Amino acid sequence: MKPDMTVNCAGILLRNPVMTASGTFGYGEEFAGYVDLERIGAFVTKGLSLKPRGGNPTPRIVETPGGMLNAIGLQNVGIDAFIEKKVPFFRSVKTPAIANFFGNTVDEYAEMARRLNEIPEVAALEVNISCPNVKQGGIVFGTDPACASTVVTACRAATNKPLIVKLSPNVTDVVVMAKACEDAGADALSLINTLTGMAIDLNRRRPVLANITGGFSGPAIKPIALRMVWQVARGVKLPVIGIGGIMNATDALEFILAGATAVQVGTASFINPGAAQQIAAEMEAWMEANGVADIKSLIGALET
Amino acid sequence: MKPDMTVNCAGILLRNPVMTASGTFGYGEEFAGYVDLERIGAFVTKGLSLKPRGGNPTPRIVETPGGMLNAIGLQNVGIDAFIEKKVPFFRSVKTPAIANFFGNTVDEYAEMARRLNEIPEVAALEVNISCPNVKQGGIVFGTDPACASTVVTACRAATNKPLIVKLSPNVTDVVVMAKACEDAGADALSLINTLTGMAIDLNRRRPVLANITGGFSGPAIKPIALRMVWQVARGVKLPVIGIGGIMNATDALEFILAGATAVQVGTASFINPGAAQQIAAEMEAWMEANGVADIKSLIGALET
Amino acid sequence: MQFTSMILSNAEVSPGYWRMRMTAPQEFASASPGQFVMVRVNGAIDPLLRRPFGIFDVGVYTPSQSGALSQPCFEMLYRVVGKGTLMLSALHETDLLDILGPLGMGFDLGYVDEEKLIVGGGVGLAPLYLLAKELVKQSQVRLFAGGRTRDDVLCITEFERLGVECYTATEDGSLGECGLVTEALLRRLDTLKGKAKIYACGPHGMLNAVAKIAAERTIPCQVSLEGYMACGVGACLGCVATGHRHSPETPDFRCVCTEGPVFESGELKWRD
Amino acid sequence: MQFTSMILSNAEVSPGYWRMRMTAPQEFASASPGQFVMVRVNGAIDPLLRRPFGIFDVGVYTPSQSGALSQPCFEMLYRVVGKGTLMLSALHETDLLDILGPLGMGFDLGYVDEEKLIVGGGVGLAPLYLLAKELVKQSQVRLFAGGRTRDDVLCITEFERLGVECYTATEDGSLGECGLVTEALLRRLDTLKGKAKIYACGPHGMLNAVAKIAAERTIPCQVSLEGYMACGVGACLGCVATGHRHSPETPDFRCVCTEGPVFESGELKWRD
Ligand SMILES: Cc1cc2nc3c(=O)[nH]c(=O)nc-3n(C[C@H](O)[C@H](O)[C@H](O)COP(=O)(O)OP(=O)(O)OC[C@H]3O[C@@H](n4cnc5c(N)ncnc54)[C@H](O)[C@@H]3O)c2cc1C
Ligand SMILES: Cc1cc2nc3c(=O)[nH]c(=O)nc-3n(C[C@H](O)[C@H](O)[C@H](O)COP(=O)(O)OP(=O)(O)OC[C@H]3O[C@@H](n4cnc5c(N)ncnc54)[C@H](O)[C@@H]3O)c2cc1C
Ligand SMILES: Cc1cc2nc3c(=O)[nH]c(=O)nc-3n(C[C@H](O)[C@H](O)[C@H](O)COP(=O)(O)O)c2cc1C
Ligand SMILES: Cc1cc2nc3c(=O)[nH]c(=O)nc-3n(C[C@H](O)[C@H](O)[C@H](O)COP(=O)(O)O)c2cc1C
Ligand code: FES
Ligand code: FES
Repeated sequence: MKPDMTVNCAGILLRNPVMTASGTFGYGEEFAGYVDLERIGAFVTKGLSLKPRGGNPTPRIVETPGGMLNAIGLQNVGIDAFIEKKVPFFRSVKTPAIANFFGNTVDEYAEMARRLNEIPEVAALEVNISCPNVKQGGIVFGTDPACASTVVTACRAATNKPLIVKLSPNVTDVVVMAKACEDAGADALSLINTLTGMAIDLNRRRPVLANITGGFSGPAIKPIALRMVWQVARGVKLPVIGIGGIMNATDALEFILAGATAVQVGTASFINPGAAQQIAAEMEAWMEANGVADIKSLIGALET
Repeated sequence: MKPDMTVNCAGILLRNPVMTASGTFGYGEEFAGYVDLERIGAFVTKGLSLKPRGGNPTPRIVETPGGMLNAIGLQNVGIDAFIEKKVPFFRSVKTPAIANFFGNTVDEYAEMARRLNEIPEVAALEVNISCPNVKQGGIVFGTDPACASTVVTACRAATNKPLIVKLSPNVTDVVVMAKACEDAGADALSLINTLTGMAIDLNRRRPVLANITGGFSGPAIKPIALRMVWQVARGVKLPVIGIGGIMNATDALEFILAGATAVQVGTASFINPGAAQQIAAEMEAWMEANGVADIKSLIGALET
Repeated sequence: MQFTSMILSNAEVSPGYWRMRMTAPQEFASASPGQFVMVRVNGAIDPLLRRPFGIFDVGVYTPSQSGALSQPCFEMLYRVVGKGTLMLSALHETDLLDILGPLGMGFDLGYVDEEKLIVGGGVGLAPLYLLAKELVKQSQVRLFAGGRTRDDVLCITEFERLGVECYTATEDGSLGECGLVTEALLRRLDTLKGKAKIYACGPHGMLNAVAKIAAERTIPCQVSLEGYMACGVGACLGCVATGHRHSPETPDFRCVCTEGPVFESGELKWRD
Repeated sequence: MQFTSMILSNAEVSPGYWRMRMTAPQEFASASPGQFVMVRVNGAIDPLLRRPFGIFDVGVYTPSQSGALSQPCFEMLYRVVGKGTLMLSALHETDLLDILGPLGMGFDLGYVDEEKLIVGGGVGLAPLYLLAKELVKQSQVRLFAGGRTRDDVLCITEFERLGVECYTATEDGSLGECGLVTEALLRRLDTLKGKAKIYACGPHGMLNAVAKIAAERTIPCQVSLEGYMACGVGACLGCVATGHRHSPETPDFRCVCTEGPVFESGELKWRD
């Protein structure tokens, strides 16, 4: 008998717990030919904003030992073009599309939540709070519990779709942030977003990235991600979506043992465009081989 | 002409800026035969405490993608055995020995600083503030500016040797911590200590480390370390010692461009026991090849 | 398309430059000049990302065992510059590689009556051989190949064998003219009677010069760009180049991996 | 000692078990049985840490070119269990490896009049061959080799060639006795007249059983342990084993890489 791979993540029904991570899977269409979307749990769009954003100058990416830095600068088509050009594709797949979004102010966040709430093809919202709060001198919303709470409260009021809050790992205590978001009305938490890193070109004596610092992702960050997911899953009641360096089914299952209800695959899709689908298939195979009938029995099943 | 490799780091005169990092080089003697101590700038001892410490149960280490986790548990011989059995060796080498230490309470920290201050063979003190404050419910000294300030103030009062404070990277804003330590009387700052990470053994459904979480080091963490060193070097006036994933001369020089006056080589010595010496030699060769006469001209020379 | 490719040969053709021949699936036979592949150097995470390379040539491989079916094969011409290319150069016949491709938009072959002027610098020649192979079927083709030294001017014999007239220049004068190959290009353009189209691939300085020459004389010109790539399929937005309308206020970024790597030179922003 | 070693041969000797022969510097000739090496699998960071392996044998390599000098060589017997050993198994003759060793404290050869009883489980036989080679020079030696299946009982012929009497047992009965090889050990001990010394290397369960047998009969016993190692030179304190006096309150940790990997079984803490 095939194992039961379905999970219910904050009201989003997933055929299996493997999603793609925001910013690493375009708007879903880019990987046609590599991933059969109907074999993964859900896909998450590139982070969306009210106005289209051009993003940062180049170089925008650099490889580091076991990982990469990116400073794309949240380039995206903006909500209007999203609705017009990207959403129609969502109708053709029977897989939940999750819209990732951000704003420069609390009002922009709320307005985005309102706009996305009106799109029937969007199954859930994932709010990226790792953006600088322009009104408060650039402090990143996601590194201050009060700021995060304000953003999440505003988004909560603006949508009745499942609201996932994506947490930043660049904090002293991720559980404090998680609780603030839980109290503010989040339905689920996803983590981790990228860590802040830097690379230097010795010969040019300059940072490699035009933006100087960038977001650090890939297998290198997995130990930090796993630790934070484990902490948050124990610290809050909300379902947790584990993200960070997941390259294969073993990695994904480790996150689930640590307490994640679902996982997102990011950088791995760059190296292996079929990664998400393969991971889902290999998880199922592992469960069959190990006599695990239901993936839900593994959530948080770590023995400590 | 040979390049000038000497630096003065908070009053410690170094023949070159390459030190070994605490916990990765024993008490200096372990690498005899692999490293000629008179070809590196300084060496830092394993973290010392008042009483000997046995450390954690095993497994204590695990490899992760591009890095490793350790949960040694600060096993060390204690200050008395240190003085009796380890310090005599220091007399045989003309290289500054830096004593790394920690305590469970502010008093223990101060007492350690006092004891170490009396040892003529110890050139400088490096205080590891990444330890839980047993009196304050386990909050890590190094993640709270007020706690860190208290510890550093107490150590400062107890020693007139150069006092290096080793910063934890597990914080939202490392510059806030750096400033707190600067204000409390540190002579130099070293960073980064290990990040907190976790690894899971899927088949046993248990954490790999007996201690559950461990300290994450190695090339994987370099982008985070480099970013933090750059931030701190711009944010404080104290000399900074760069640590984190340094595997070769290029890495070391990148940290110096980012603002470090010296560097420490940690995990690399496990993979290549001669790493520190080789890095110093290759830095010199790079400088010769690139016509850089004085290493000091590279400190903070990053163009942004 | 993602496929496993078997290495058929891998040899150093000039100091630091290697040519690798490898198998490909049937669909690869229709790869067009200017497209590229993303190569996974090995199954480990060091190096982590795939490496992009142009398609130097596409051919047919017939295994020596009797009865074995023929299948497409292709070649890459690559320069060892860092860890990924160094590891590639250590691979042997029969080793396997994980390949993504053909990717991107290749060259526009233009009109039959245009003289085709191909400009390549160093390993920039890589995607131009397959282009020349197509172009000689219909038009006159001249190649302007430059490099720092003789060692950086590659595969000229192969181009000559196609019937391409070749001009070479090196910065140190060790082969052909001493100086930049754009000089020879300019001379050819000065004597040119009919219509022409330029294709270029090479270091940014050379592309910049060629784009300027083309713009001044309003000659159609296509350039093939490089860019730091993570995905190769338009998802990461890491590889973008700046379009001609670009300014910090009105960003105009073009995706090198899906809209390029070949662009009309007039579409891009160049330094003056 | 750190040195670059050239692989002389690398072959699968039983499904999943490989034997690698490689060159070593002069000083390596004095490696003693039970010592180990730390192998850097490749120059990349995946895998990051060195991998520890016992020294299976030490010999002399004479290159076939005339005039070439002889030099020491050594062998490892290893089992492919993860990524590092998988990569090792893919290496070829003439490939180079960065080695640290010989490391640690080897076996104590004991007294001439003791009968030597060697107990090995699976790849635990690796450090025991060189030991047997030394022991047969002075004492009677018996080997008790166990494994899950026939495939896990290795190199018995080599031991027999030394004149060692071999007893084998497999859990599935596919070779020798069906069951655990400690049964044969017990039978031998029951009939034994004179003095004996036991040496053991293998899975923890086997060592535990052997240590218990030795303790009950007060027979001197040395065991060779494994432990997760980062440095191999006593600096990281990652590899420790718990000594017999160990308790959470009074920790008694022994450094496997410098105080071991061979320990008197009575010095260690065992499960009951
Ligand atoms: C579309 C395209 C086609 C190319 N075709 C060829 C070709 O046919 N032959 C050839 O020799 N080279 C070609 N290059 C350049 C080639 O991709 C790089 O030289 C190679 O990736 C270097 O990898 P490395 O690991 O040896 O170097 P490293 O410097 O170690 O690489 C580090 C990182 O930088 C990236 N990188 C380094 N140099 C370049 C570069 N010039 N362009 C893009 N990314 C780079 C790498 O991909 C990697 O992510 C092409 C690049 C692009 C974008
Ligand atoms: C002193 C000593 C001598 C050894 N001698 C031999 C030998 O002669 N032949 C042989 O086949 N094996 C031997 N081993 C075990 C061998 O080191 C491991 O099987 C090997 O490191 C596995 O590496 P991997 O990358 O294939 O596995 P992975 O599981 O991918 O390794 C991951 C990490 O775990 C460590 N590790 C995994 N298994 C072990 C283990 N059993 N013991 C210690 N560390 C481990 C690795 O070193 C690495 O750091 C010895 C171990 C020690 C400590
Ligand atoms: C190129 C790139 C772009 C990204 N863009 C976004 C984004 O727009 N919004 C967001 O919330 N996260 C973004 N991320 C973060 C990822 O969704 C994910 O949290 C992170 O990469 C860690 O997962 P990984 O290690 O599997 O890549 C981006 C990551 C990368 C590598
Ligand atoms: C096994 C091990 C033990 C360590 N012990 C200490 C210690 O006792 N005190 C301390 O301040 N840092 C300790 N560290 C941290 C290192 O000194 C260094 O800050 C960290 O490893 C990052 O550098 P790296 O990436 O070069 O290893 C230890 C690190 C390792 C890997
Ligand atoms: S390489 Fe990812 S978008 Fe071009
Ligand atoms: S492996 Fe480092 S102390 Fe033993």
